[in-house]
This record gives sequence, C-alpha cells and structure tokens, in this order.
Amino acid sequence: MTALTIDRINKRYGNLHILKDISIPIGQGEFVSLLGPSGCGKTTTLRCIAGFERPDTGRILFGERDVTRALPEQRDIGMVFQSYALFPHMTVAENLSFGLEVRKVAPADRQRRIADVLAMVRLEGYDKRYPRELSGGQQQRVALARALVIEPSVLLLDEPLANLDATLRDEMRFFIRDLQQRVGITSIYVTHDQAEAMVMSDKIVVMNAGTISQFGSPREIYERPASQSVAGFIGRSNTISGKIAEALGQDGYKVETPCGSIGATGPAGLSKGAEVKIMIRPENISTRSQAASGHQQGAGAEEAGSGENVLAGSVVNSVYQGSANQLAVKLGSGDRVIVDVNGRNPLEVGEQVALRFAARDTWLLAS
Amino acid sequence: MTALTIDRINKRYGNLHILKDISIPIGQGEFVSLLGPSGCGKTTTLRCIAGFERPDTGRILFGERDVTRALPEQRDIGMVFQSYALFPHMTVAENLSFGLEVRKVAPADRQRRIADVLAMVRLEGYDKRYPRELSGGQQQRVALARALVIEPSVLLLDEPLANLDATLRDEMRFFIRDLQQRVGITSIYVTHDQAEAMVMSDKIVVMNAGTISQFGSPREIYERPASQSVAGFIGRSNTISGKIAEALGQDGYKVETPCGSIGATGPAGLSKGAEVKIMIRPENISTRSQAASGHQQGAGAEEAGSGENVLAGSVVNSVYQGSANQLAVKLGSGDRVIVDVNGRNPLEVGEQVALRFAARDTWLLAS
Amino acid sequence: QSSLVVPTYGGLWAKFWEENLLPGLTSATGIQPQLDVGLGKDFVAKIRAGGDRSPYSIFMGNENIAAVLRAEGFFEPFDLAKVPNAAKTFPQFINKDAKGIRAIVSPIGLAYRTDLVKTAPTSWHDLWENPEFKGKTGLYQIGNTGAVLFLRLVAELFGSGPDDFDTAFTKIKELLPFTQASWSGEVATALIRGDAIIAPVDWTEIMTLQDKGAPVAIVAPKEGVLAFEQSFNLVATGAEKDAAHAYLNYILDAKVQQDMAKAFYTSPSNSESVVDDALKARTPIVGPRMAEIKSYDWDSYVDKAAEIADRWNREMA
Amino acid sequence: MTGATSGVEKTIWDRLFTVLVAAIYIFLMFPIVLVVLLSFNSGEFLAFPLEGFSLRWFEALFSNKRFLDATLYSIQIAATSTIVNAVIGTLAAIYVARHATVARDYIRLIMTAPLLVPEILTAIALLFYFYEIRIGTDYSIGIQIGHIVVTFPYVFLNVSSALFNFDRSQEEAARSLGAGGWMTFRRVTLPAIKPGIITGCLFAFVISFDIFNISLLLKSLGSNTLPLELFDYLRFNFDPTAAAIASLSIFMTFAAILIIDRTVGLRSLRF
Amino acid sequence: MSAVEAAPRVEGRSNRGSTTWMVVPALVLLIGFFALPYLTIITMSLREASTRAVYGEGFTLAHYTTALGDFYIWGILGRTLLIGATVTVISLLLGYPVAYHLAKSRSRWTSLLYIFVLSPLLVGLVVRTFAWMIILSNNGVANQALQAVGLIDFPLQLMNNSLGVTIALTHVFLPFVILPLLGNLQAISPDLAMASRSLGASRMRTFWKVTLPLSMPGIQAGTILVFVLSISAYVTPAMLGGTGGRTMSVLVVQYLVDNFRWPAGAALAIIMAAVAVIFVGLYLRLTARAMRRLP
Ligand SMILES: Nc1ncnc2c1ncn2[C@@H]1O[C@H](COP(=O)(O)OP(=O)(O)OP(=O)(O)O)[C@@H](O)[C@H]1O
Ligand SMILES: Nc1ncnc2c1ncn2[C@@H]1O[C@H](COP(=O)(O)OP(=O)(O)OP(=O)(O)O)[C@@H](O)[C@H]1O
Ligand SMILES: NCCCCNCCCN
Ligand SMILES: [Mg+2]
Ligand SMILES: [Mg+2]
Repeated sequence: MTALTIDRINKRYGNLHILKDISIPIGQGEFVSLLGPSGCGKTTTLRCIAGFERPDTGRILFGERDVTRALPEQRDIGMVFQSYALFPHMTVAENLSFGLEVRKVAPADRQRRIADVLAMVRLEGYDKRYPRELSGGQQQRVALARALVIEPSVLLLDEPLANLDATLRDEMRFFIRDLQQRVGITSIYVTHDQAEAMVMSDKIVVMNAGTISQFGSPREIYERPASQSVAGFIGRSNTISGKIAEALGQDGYKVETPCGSIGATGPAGLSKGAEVKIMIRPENISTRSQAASGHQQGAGAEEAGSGENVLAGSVVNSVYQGSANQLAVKLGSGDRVIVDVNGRNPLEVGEQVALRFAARDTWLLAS
Repeated sequence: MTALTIDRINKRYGNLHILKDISIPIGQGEFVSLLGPSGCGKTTTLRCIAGFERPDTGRILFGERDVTRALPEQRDIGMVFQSYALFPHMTVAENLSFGLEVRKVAPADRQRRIADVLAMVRLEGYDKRYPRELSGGQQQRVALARALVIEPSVLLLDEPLANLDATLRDEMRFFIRDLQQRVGITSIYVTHDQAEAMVMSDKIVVMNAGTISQFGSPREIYERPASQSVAGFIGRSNTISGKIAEALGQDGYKVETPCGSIGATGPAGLSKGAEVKIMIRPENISTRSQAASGHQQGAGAEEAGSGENVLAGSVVNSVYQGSANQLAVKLGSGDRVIVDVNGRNPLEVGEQVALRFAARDTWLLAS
Repeated sequence: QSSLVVPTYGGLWAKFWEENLLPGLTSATGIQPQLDVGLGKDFVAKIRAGGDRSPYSIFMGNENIAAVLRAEGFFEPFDLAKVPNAAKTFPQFINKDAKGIRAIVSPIGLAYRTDLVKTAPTSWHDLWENPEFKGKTGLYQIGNTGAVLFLRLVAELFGSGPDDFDTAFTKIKELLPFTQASWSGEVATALIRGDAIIAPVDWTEIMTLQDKGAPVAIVAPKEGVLAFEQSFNLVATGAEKDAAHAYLNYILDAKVQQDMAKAFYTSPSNSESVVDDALKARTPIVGPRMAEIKSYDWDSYVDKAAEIADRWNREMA
Repeated sequence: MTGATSGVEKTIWDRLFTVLVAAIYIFLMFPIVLVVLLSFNSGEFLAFPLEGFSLRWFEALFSNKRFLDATLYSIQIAATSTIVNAVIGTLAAIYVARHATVARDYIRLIMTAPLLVPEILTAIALLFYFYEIRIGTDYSIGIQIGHIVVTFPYVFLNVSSALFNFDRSQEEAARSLGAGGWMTFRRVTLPAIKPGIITGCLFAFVISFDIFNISLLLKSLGSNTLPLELFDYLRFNFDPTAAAIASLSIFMTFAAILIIDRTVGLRSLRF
Repeated sequence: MSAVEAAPRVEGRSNRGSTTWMVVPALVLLIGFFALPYLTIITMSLREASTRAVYGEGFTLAHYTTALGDFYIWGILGRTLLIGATVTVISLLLGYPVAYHLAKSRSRWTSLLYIFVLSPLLVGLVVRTFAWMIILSNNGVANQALQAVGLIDFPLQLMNNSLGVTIALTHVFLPFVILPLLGNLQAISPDLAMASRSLGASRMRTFWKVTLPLSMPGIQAGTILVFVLSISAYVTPAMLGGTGGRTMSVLVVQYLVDNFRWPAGAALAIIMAAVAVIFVGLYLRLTARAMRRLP
C-alpha cells in the first residue's frame, strides 16, 4: 500500500501549465527525491502535497484518505521552504517550539527535543537568536530543524541543504536520513544535487517541464536512464551515436558506430538498424596514454568477445578538480567524451589516449 | 599591485566578534573564492567590501583608493545577495535594467545587454515576469544576471548558484568565469561547494570562525592544507595518526603508525618524534579485495623504498553514489578510512581489503 | 482708498451682504470693503490676537459677546455725529454713551409644531404648565446666546429680576429633560424631526422653515420676546474708523433695514423702515412692538458668565 | 480567522467570516447611502422620509458661487498640505526609523505631538503666534501652515509603519548596482513604502478638508473653507444642498478610483 | 515616548552619508509652528483669569488645581477616555477582519471594496454627522425600523449620550485602522502563514501566533490614530453627544470659544493632552515588547 499517492495532478498559473499529469506513488516510510531542472515544477508539486495549492485536477491521497481538499494543518506534514519562511518575530527556540506546542507536547519534553534537534543541526547556543541575526546557512538549518522536530508523518524538503557547506551537508543528510528511517517518515526531498539524491533516496523522480521523465530507484535511474535528457541530467554522461548491428540476446547488442563496432547493453527489444546513442559514464572509462597502451590511433572498438571496448582519441581539454582531472577527449568520429583521470597524473592537451570501457557499463538510449 | 586589499578588518555585532583581523590581497581580475563553514563570516566579509557594513577597524582598498568609508554606490561593485534581494515591484527586465540605467546606458544598448544576459542565464522569455512568479532557481539566476549585466569592476557573489541543478550550475559557472575573464572583473565568490571553488578560482580563502585559515591557489589548498580543519573542510580526507620516525630530506618523511611505518610527504622542518597526522585523499587510495591481493591481514605499511604504502583493513560501510561506491574501511589501528571504488564493483561489508597509496599523495599535518 | 473689513455670518447673511449690502455701501459711500464671513466668536479671537493691530475696525456680534471685548478695552464709543441714522434708530438699541449699537435684531419667540401641539402656547409659562411639552422642549445650550437670554428671561419671570440666576436655574431644571442645541439650525432640526415640539427660536429660523412648508409656527408670548441683537462696535485698535462709522450708518439705514427684513426676517431697528402687511403678519415684532423686546445689560454679566456656564453644564444634564 | 488561501476548501468559518465582513461594509456604507439618497430627495429638509426624486439640490449647489469658491479653496489648502507633508513627513519618517540615534524618542514625540493636543488650542496658539510674528491672517499662509502642522502626523505615522515592513536588502541591492541615495529612494524605497505614503496622504487630505477650528481662526480675511461655508449655510438653510456636496464628492471619488483601476490598476497603488 | 516604536536595530556604523537634512524641514515646521506657539499657550494657561483683559497680570497654577480638584471634570475626562478606548477597541475588532479580507482578496471587485472602506472619509464631517443624527435620533431611521419590526415599543435613546458618539466615531475612524493594517498585512509573506499551517497550526492559531504579531506595526499605528482622534474629536460629540455624551474637547471648546476663558481653557486642554500622552505612552510600553521582536 502506498502511504502517499499523487494521482494525475495538473496545475496552472493563468495560462501557464505548470504541472502536467503528475503521478507519484510513495510507499510508507520511503524517501523519494524530486530532481529536475530549475523551474520544472518541484516546488509546485510540494506545495500541492502540502495543501498550499489546490491542483486543478487530480487527487492526492495520504494512505487511503483523499486529502486533495484538506487543509494543510490537517495533513500532519513538516515542510522546509525553499525561502525558509522562518517566523521573524520568534527566536530560534520559539520557531522550533511552535509545532510542538501545536501538538501539545509537554514543556519539559519540548525543551529536550528542541535542544536535541539544535544539537543535530549544530546550532547549540543559538536558541535565543532571532532569524535576522543568523547567517544564511544557519537560517536554513533552523528551517530544517523546525520541520524535523515535530516528526511529522510526511516530510517535504525543498532544497533544505542548498546553503550549507559540504561537511554540514554530509552531517545533515545523515541526520535527516537517520531520523526519517527511525521514525518511519515518508519523505519527499527536492534537491538539485544528484549525488545527494543518489545517496539518500529509495526512489528518485526526475521531472522536466512539469512532467515526470522517470521514476525509479537511484541505480535504475543512473544506470538505465529512460532518455538522453535523464542521462544528461543525472550525473555526467557521454554518448556515442550508432545503429544496432546485432542483438545478442538478453540485453546485449552490437552497435555500429563511426569508431567501429561497440558491444553495449540496452533495453530489450531494440531492433536491428535502430538509431541509438551509447551512453557511458565518465567514471567507467579508463584512460591510458596511447603511447603506453600500444594501440594505434584511430583503431579501436570491441576487443572480440571480451565485452571490453577500446576507443582512441586525443585530449582537447583538461580541468583540475582537486580529486580528479576532467579530460575532454575527441574521438575519431568527432564525438567528444568526458573522462576523469587522477588529479596527480594529468594528461596533456593534445596527447593521444585510448579509452576503455566494458559493454555492461554502457546503456543504449533511443535517439 | 593588488586591485582589492582587505587589510586587517574587524567586525563585531554587539558582543559577537564576527570578523577577526581578516586580510586578503586580491590581484586585478583575479577570481577568489571564500570557503568556510556556515556562519564563519563569509557574507559579513562581502558586506564589508560592498560597503553595507563598516568594519570596526581595518581598511579596505580598491587599488590605491581607501574605500573603507566610501558609500556602496561609489565602489562600482556588483553583488549577488544570498537572499537574492530582487526588487519585487519590478519585472525581471526592470530588475536588470536598473543598474544599466544608473550607468546611463542608452536604451537600445540596454535592451541588447539585458537580452544577452537573460539568454546566458537561460531565462529568455521571462523578462516580463515579476520575481514572485518565478521559481527559486529562476530568481537566483535573475539575481546573478542583475549583478553581471552591469559588468562592474568588482563582483561579489554570495552563493549565487546554491539553488541550481548541476547542469545549470555548470553553465552558469562557465558563463561567470568567461565574463569575468573577458572583462577582467576582480571577483570574490562565496560558495559552499569546494569542487566549484577548485574549478573556478585563481585563489581560495578558507575561513573559519571569523579568521582566515589558509589563503592560496586551489592546488595548494587541496594538496597542502595548512591544518587538519582545512583538509577536512576541502574535500574528503582521511588521517592516520603517527610520529615522525625519520626525515628523508626534501619533504619526505617516514612516519611510525600503529599500522606500521608509512612513507609520507609533509612541510619542511618537521622534527623527529613530532606527532603528526598523515592525510590521504580517498581518490588517491586504490582498493583491492584482500583475497585477490595476497597480502595478509594486519600486515601492510610501506613497500620498501617504492614510495607506495599498503594497509590492510575491513569494509565497515558501503554507500552507493552513482559514479562510485564510498567505502568506510577500518584499519588495524582502529582508524577509519574512506575510499572510493567503482560503483559497478562493490565490495561487501565485512570483506578484507588492501589499501594502497603513494607517499607523494600524502601530506603531513601537525597534530 | 479704504480697506475696511466687514465681518458677517454665512448663509443668507453672506448672500445678502455680497449681493445687496456691500454694493449699496460702495455706491453710497465709495468704500470698497472686504467681506469676511465667520461665526462671531472667531472675530473675538482675531481681535484679541491682533493686539494693537486688529484686522477689523468694526465688530459685529451678539451683544453679550461684544460685552466681553468691551470689558477688555478693545472697543471705543462711536461718534454719533458720524452716524446720522442713529437718530432714527429705536433708542433701546443704542448702548449708553454709544458704546455699541445693536443694529440688527432677530426677535426670539416660542416656536412649536403645529401638527404635534394641540394647544398653541401664548406665554412662556406654558413651557412649565402645558403637560404636552413635558420632555419635548428644545433649548439652546449655554454656549449659545439664546441660552443666556432665556436664563435671564426666566430669572425675570420667576425671580427678582434678570440677575436672579438661582431662581432661573431652579425653574429651568424643572424643564428637564430637554434637548439642547448649539445653534438655531439645530433647534430647527429637532423641531423638524419631532424630537422637540416646542422651543424658543428666532423668527428668522422659523420663517425660513415655513417658507419651505414645514408645519411650524412661532408666537410672541404675552410677557414679551427675546432677541438676538447684533451689536456693532468700533474697534479701538482698528485702522479704518471713519469707514467703520460710515458702514454702521449704512447698516442703520431705513431701506437697508427693510431689505434685511425681507431677506431674512429681522425686525428693522430703524423707526422709519416700512414693513408691508404681508411681512408684518408673519413677523409681528416690528415698529412700535419692538418695545416688547427684552433687552438686557450685558456689561455686568461679563463677570459672571464663566461661573454661570459652569453651573449650567453641571446642572442641566 | 480565515481567508481566501488558494488550495483549501471553504469552511463554515469562511462563510461566517464573509458574512461578518459584509456586515461591516454595510455599517460603513449605510450613512453614506443615506446621504446620497437625501441629496436626490425633492423634500425641503435634510430629513426622512424621502418625498421624491429631484436634482434641485445639485442645481442649488452649482448655482452657489460661495460653495464652489469654498470647495476650490479647501482643495487648494488640502492639496498643498498633502504635498508638503508627503515630502517632509516621508523624509522625517525615514530619518527617524533609520538614522536617528540621539534623541530619537524626543524627535518622534514632537513629530506626533500635533495629534495629541486639541485642534482648537493649536488654532488659538497659532493665531496668537501669527500676529506676534506679524504674519497675521491677512493672507492664506497662516491657515496653510496650520493645516500642514495638524496633518503632518498622519503622513509621518503611516510612513513609519510602512518602513517597518520593508526589507532593506533591496536598498542594498540598489546601492550595489551603483544607485545613489536619491535613485535608491525613488526607485526602490518609495515603491515599497508607497502604500504607507498613500494612506498617510489620503488621511492628510481628508483631515485637512474637514478641519474646522483651525480654518475658522486662521483663514485669511474674505476666504472660507468648505466646512466653514457648509456650517454657516446649515445654520441658516437646513436643506439637502449639503448632502448634494457630499454625494458629489462620493461620485468623484468613485470615478477616480475606477479610472485608476482601469488604467494603471489599483494594485499598483497598493493602498 | 513615541507613537511608533521602532525595533532597536543593530545598525552598526554603515556608510550612508549624512542624513540629518532629512529631518530638518519637519523639525523647522514643528518647532517653528507648533512648539514655539505652544510656549505662548502654556504661559497663558498659567495666567490669572480676568474679565478686563484676555488674561490677568499675575501667574497662577489655579486653573490646573481647580480643574484637577473637580469631580465634574474628572467625570468628563473619564468619559472621554472611555469613549476613546471603546472606539479604539471596536474599530480594531471591526477593522481587522476588513483589512484581512481586503489583503487576501483577489476579486475583481476589490476596487469597489476600497471605495467602501474609504467612504466614511468621503463625506464631510458635518454632513456625515447629520446623517448619524437622522439615523440615531428618537424619531430616526434606526428607531423607526426597530419599531416597525416590533422589536421595541418606545424609541431607544441612541444619541445625546456616549452611545451615539461611540457609534459615529467608530464609523468614521474605521478607515484609520483598516488602511495602515492593510498595508502591513500585504507586506507579510504568505509563506509564513503556510509555514505555520504546515506545522499543524490551525488557521485560528496561525492568526494569533503569526499574522497578528507580525501586523503589530499596523495595529499600533491604527489604534493610536483612532484613540487620539476619538478623544480629541469635537464635532461628533458636540452634535451627537448632548449633555450625556459631553467630552473634554467639547468642554475645552466651550471654555475657549463660547466663554472666551483662554487661560482656564488652555489649562484644561493641556491636561487633556497630557492625559493623552500618558495613555499613548502606556500603550506603547505595552506593545513595545511585541514590536521589538519584529525585524
Ligand atoms: N545581526 C546579527 N547579530 C548577531 N550575529 C549576527 C548577525 N548577523 C550575523 N551574525 C552572526 O555572524 C556570523 C557570520 O555571519 P555570516 O552571515 O557572515 O556567515 P556566512 O559565513 O555567510 O554563513 P553562511 O554560509 O551560513 O551564509 C554568524 O555566526 C551569524 O550568526
Ligand atoms: N505565481 C506564478 N505565476 C506564474 N508562473 C509561476 C508562478 N510561480 C511559479 N511559476 C512558474 O512555475 C514553474 C515551476 O515553479 P517551481 O517553483 O515549482 O519550480 P522548481 O522546480 O521548484 O524550480 P527551482 O529548482 O528553481 O526552485 C516555474 O517555471 C515558474 O516560473
Ligand atoms: N458642525 C460643526 C461645527 C463646529 C462648530 N464649532 C465652532 C464652535 C462654535 N460654537
Ligand atoms: Mg523550487
Ligand atoms: Mg552567508
């Protein structure tokens, strides 16, 4: 049974069709992330779930209960607003206390829970401050704490960590996930950080321009994206265009490309001759200087039967990124491929390289 | 000559000492990032530079000119506010037009520049909207565009991309950097995203609790952090405690640890017997299942003279992250080490592994 | 070139001054006056504030109000030689030593609702004696000259004379509860609405109402009538004394008094003014009947005015 | 308390609330409707019951030059007071809210003091003072100053309260874009506090238009404001001409608001 | 002592240039044409009474001591304050729902509603008061309506007492709470109410805990205006109050205008102003705590 069902909702602002037939089923205690480009309708979806906007059509169910027309306060939700929406006339402690008072939590208990959650968001000692006396990130953490401290049955988080540094983000992520799992809170998390979504979510919804592009587990979405736009949006990806040369049973295919024949994995049922794009994630490509590898320039393709593909190319750009250098490699076919190499072993621009990747690390997308 | 000099400024709010003797010299056209935990004083520093706050002591120079007491509008700055601070009664186009009108740019020219910058931030067609009719990320891009369109001589950016998805962030980064370099704008960039700081900056300032922990190039800061807190803040890092056993000339050392002797690099001048922490970045550690590597459990340390270290440990946690799995490995010494392995080849929790890293990939930090 | 400022009241008065009186004055005397419309009491404030430079050279106001400024020394006697029409004025309206002339007179009688009153009043005593009027009487409040006039009348009717205020207070209290009005228009309103069915009001007010068809009438009680007397005074600190005399003389002119009576039902103060029968039927207090008007001396009242106002406030509630 | 939030069902409380608000509107409108009815009444008196429909009181009004003159004089005085106070009241409110450090409370006290004393006393005080400093009452300067003084606090108070709600980072944004104090004020602060200024000005205008005692004592010789003229008129002619004046001002305001609404939109005024 | 209490802001020293000029015109106006004239008046209130001059030669506190020792005057003062407080409270109770409704309204008829709100101000004071007399008098519209439907047999005394004054003042001063409140309510981000309700607070609670405290500046400005205007109103109590609804300002006008007792009248007016200042001051003290929390 789903704990929260979003059933074909539509929402317009005047002429603008903002949400188009959005349906999301969410199980009890599941953590679902909403991912999508800025302006695609994530916040609007959350506001419909919270009850701040009424969908023009469609229903929202909490369990069996149709809440489409229920008041926000009847939904037992907690929400972190993208704009924080802290109460400016209340101290931090009062902001946190608010939801607990509504729930008639005893004062002593309230004190304790506020102290606990403040410690979690690393704001011990800030309880007497007013929101205007806090930095941006501190305000954001108060907003987060305010939604969490009430331990609602549904948690709606709208980019709750956007203004935090990596260390805090890590801690907060852990803290959110821990509480959510411990209490069994069904959560919807809007983030622009895919890595975050990957780490935290049971399911991910990828949205685009008011529609749902894909709904699935992080692994499904990352490894088997439904479309090139999903692939492009979630993590970095490279694509090489080609045509199905042969279906190898199961989900294996041989693909004919300008760089030669490549062994690839893809959804079942692609027919011979179909135009496809081979997607490969940068981290699945290993790179060697051509000189070292002994391969010839321009050669390359599948090493017969091994499931390993080798392509030749030349480095056209290299960016230092701390943990890694990101290289742009131009293939013989003209396709540009992004790969990572260890930051300590940079390859020079202009150098010839061999790129190696396994067939099972690829995924075929319909063109 | 420096284009912008922050000279020992101090700032208090009431009893709270927010900025403590901050000094930053910034060259003409340089791009400097401010990094630091939430609440450390980044926004306050920007506000002092912009002239919204007057430092209690210290000076701010633009070139040779002391602007400590100059009005904000006399400084030719552009600023992106953490809270956006868009003008709510103006459309997007009017928001962008404001700074150009102040600069008496001719109407036709104004039109063109607004259209250009709107295209850059991917908001073509949004010019007639009011801020309240935009999503969070769209508002943020308007704030960014408003600061950039005037091409000021000093650009102050306070987490200008915090609410954008990865794809947009990439584009915006490129756009900012491109404009900044083309026009030669001296820029100060506050971000909580270290990778971003690494990619974009000429220099990075790491702040902590109102003081500057380190000031240097991205590479310096990443590879040779001044302290454990900087190391911990910039990128993920592992540390293993030990004592200097021998100085090997240059910056090489042999360090005695509970896991054995480890070859390491460090700042010159560490004396024998000094307590140190060996820092190793996760991406510089390669991991193999112990079974495969043949090493014995608990063994490990430097492979004589090779500059390679090998440590044994067991996997205690594994997190799927899309492009990689992040493993926590417990060493014989009890230290926990984070390492990355390819997401397709997960190691199981409980499995014995050998960790291998080069001496030149380590850095010694004073304990 | 004279710059005489002529103070007067609003409404019908202002209209008459503007359209009739001032053009006449100019053609008669060559004076080009400036009209200043006010309430009477504001003229007092301005003369006081003006100190040695009063904006007015001539003052117009109820005699009891004029008495205040006179006591304070702001007025000086007229030179009656410069006011030939004074000789034709009923002498009761010329103060002793020409310290003020009450040039415009609006008699006050007992007005009542013809449709709501069965027995029309004939005497001031009817206010006390006719049970129909109990609780339905309208009076002026103490700020209005009408109230002090009534007070002195009652003192005279029931007590030892117009200064027997104790008796007057006792008797008037017997009329409580009564509606109190700030000015004649308010009394008229109360009559129209039926909140009061009888009240002492001036003829001017009641005739105007009758003209509009209201069911009201006014009688002159047998004991005599009261009157709003517009007292003209020469302001000592004014700059246009000759013009002031000329103006007063023109006001007292028989024709002018006649026109005023037509315009707003005052009773001509000039003994030579002619009132036609139609008008006389409606405003009977003219000519020889002017003697029925009870005029009081206000110069001595000035010292008691504050105390009496206070007492009225406290007791008439 | 409830209200029309999007996305929620109308409850019984919403409906009760609507009824309550409607009742308050009726209370607000009732005497006004009465006045309008009376102005079209053919009867002679400003009283009920109504006798028939007639435009005679409007004719009477338009043929009365004193009323028209007085109306113009009142408009002129009220408009001048409003404009002067809009400027100096707004400036003072901003100064007190933002910049005053020393003596802030004393400055505020004096800014609101004209509200706290009876108007008639202020009128007498000014009357004396004007004669002392030889301004007198020969010209309109006296009454004008009186009206400005008495209506000043309305603008000051309303702008002060509007400044409370204003997010100052918008001003900082404007300055970061190079706008000087004046431009920042005109383009950013002013639009934000406009509702307060409009409300304050509205009050100032209406109060100035209605003031009696100040006008009575300070008016220049020979002129009259509308309330004085009306009062004088009603003392002697208790007829519906006064109601006709009131109706006219209602109609003109209706027209003005509707025109503003159809042209620039009332929202842009943001009362 | 102030009419609107600003939250103490941690201003720091920021770069804003010299701004003193901004307050200069207002200070010139209020010192030059208010404070200085009032010095004369204060002096006058200390002069002996006289019927032979505007005021007597000597100085005395008698006007103050007499007034303050007089129960009659205390009674009127008490009634005045009571009327002021009642009008203020009722105006707020009636005005808040209207302001709230108007702030949220997206109806096309909003402009009409604005006119409704402004309507009491559009009809001059004198005529409006007449309208109230027509409604409230013994034979007035209200009594006739009530008698017609059989609710009462005898006319209710609706005017010539505090009741009539209170009704008419509430009517005309309603816009003075509605408009400041409206501006204030419109400036509050709707997200805050949403945040409150997302935390489970009912609309009632949201109103009490979030909307109401945030609208304190509007409430304060509006109620102070109404209170001060009510206690100093003259025409309405003079015309509708009769003897049963006489207020301080009616008394003051009578002293000053009808009886030309300037020294005593000035003293009375100054007492009244002082009481107003004290009351407003107490009120500010009461509300200051709430205001200080606002940004
Ligand atoms: N008005 C104020 N009163 C008291 N303390 C304040 C005030 N404003 C800011 N602070 C404190 O000053 C410190 C620095 O704030 P600042 O906004 O500069 O932080 P920051 O580095 O920008 O943080 P973040 O990354 O969270 O935006 C914070 O700890 C904050 O709590
Ligand atoms: N009041 C409004 N009127 C018109 N369009 C609106 C309004 N509010 C939002 N929109 C539009 O609706 C779309 C969806 O907005 P929403 O806030 O849901 O986006 P989002 O996915 O949360 O984006 P972000 O990541 O930038 O916060 C946006 O394109 C926005 O421009
Ligand atoms: N109808 C309003 C008139 C106010 C009159 N005040 C002046 C005082 C004269 N008694
Ligand atoms: Mg959003
Ligand atoms: Mg910040």
